[in-house]
Amino acid sequence: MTESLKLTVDERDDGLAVVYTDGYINNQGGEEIAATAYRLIDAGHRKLLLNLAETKIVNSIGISILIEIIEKMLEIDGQLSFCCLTPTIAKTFHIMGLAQYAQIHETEEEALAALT
Amino acid sequence: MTESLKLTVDERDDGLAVVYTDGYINNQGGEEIAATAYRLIDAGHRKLLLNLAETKIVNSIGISILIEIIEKMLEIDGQLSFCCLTPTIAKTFHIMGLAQYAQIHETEEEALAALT
Amino acid sequence: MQPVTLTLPMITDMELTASHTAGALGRQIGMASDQIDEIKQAVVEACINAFEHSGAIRREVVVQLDVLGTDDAPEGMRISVRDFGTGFNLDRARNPRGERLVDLKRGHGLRIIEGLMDEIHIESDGGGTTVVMTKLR
Amino acid sequence: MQPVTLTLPMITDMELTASHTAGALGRQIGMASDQIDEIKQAVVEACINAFEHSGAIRREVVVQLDVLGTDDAPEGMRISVRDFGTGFNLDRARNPRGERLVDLKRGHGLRIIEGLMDEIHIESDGGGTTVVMTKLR
Ligand SMILES: Nc1ncnc2c1ncn2[C@@H]1O[C@H](COP(=O)(O)OP(=O)(O)O)[C@@H](O)[C@H]1O
Ligand SMILES: Nc1ncnc2c1ncn2[C@@H]1O[C@H](COP(=O)(O)OP(=O)(O)O)[C@@H](O)[C@H]1O
Repeated sequence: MTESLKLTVDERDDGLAVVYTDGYINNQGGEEIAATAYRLIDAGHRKLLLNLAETKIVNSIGISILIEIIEKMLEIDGQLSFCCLTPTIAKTFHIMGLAQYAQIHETEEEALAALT
Repeated sequence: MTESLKLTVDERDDGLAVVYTDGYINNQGGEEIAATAYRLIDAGHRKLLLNLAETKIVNSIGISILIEIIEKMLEIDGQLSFCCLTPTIAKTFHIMGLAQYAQIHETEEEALAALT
Repeated sequence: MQPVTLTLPMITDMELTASHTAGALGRQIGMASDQIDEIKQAVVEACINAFEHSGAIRREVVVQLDVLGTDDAPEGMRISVRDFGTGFNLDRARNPRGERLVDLKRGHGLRIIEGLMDEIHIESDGGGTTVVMTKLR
Repeated sequence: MQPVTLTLPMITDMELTASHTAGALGRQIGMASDQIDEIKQAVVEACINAFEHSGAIRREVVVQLDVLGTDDAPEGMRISVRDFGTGFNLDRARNPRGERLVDLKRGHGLRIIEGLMDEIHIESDGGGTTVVMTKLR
């Protein structure tokens, strides 16, 4: 429960940062991820990877906020990718049409290889 | 939910092992911890530390099963300690009278220092 | 098994209560864990739709969960989420959305439920909305 | 806020549904997180007592959660857990237990509830048991 979302950020070389989510991505969780993403963008990062391994449930309001990050990324010629989605969250992303605008990878290695 | 308990075991030197719990300790969770403890005892370990940092809720049936591990440990002249309990779980252990028979420490370092 | 009934206020995280309950029921009747996750996700969407869109003065939802089939041979689960709001016009809600990224932001809840469950049935009028979702094992 | 009512089957993890609901309600009314954890733990114990001891043929509990005070100035939470079992003799249940380790194994549920909540009140007869627990902010 909100039993709020925990975020861990790993800032790497080459303008790449990985954000690990742990918990439910609802409205508030989406806002927290967006705030973190904008902070990373301001710090010069242009490639973001969201690793959702520890997120077992989302809601469409929270995910809509992630769409705003994708928009922002397209604007600045950056890239947002996702990895480690549960099968249900992957399905949900596809139903929402996210897969057209952001890359979704099974593993973190795969995602990193595609980003760098 | 059961969303079952996850256990991670770290077997160290000197017959010491640390068991990390992640999740709800109910009946079934207690049984899993007991099975792991008996396996470690069979492997020669005499000092066990249960680190409950990632356990936010328990029930008294699950904890009763931990009392059986304490009994076993007293029999074989071993020792079972606990660390990293939430304040509520610590209160619950005290109400159950566990604190008389097993050491309860705030941090893992403290617990390890007392065990070795 | 008797139906499970939850009367829940429309407050933060209450959708998770409904979702967790559905999950526990799914495990009880031996559904596969991916199926359970799909049900849990669909229940969240149905609840937040009621929280967000119902316009209800009576700020609660009634969630009912039923096991289909018999206790010995459960066949699936049916979940209904009822609110006491102003209802909505289903045809308008289902209008195709644009394909620009900005259009993707809303209008997902019902499609997610449809995509994740085997069946969805909606009744909506001035007395409120009931979304009934079914998933077979 | 309207009372929250949960009618839950006595199956694995259903005590967590009740507990999570109490947690969400506690957050909603701004209780401290340690207080919320204590309520959640007490609710688990009340539910598993009903699951384990009620001897009920009707395998469900009715959990009701009420916010005390007003919506603007909530004063705490009252939770009742009702089963439809055979009831029990409170005085016998409260008999002091031995102090040997082996005696520690059972007889904890009610004492945990008493220790964690501000007030506990039990009504029990041949029609079942209701445990009413209160915690003030
Ligand atoms: N329970 C409800 N009560 C009233 N209107 C609803 C309800 N559920 C959905 N709707 C209407 O249907 C539209 C589409 O819903 P949905 O597919 O879930 O998309 P959204 O992402 O906007 O919630 C909503 O914008 C709303 O107008
Ligand atoms: N809901 C209930 N219905 C019937 N009997 C109960 C109920 N709750 C408690 N009891 C009785 O009270 C005794 C003490 O309960 P409790 O303090 O919770 O200890 P325990 O750890 O044995 O559950 C139980 O052993 C049981 O006989």
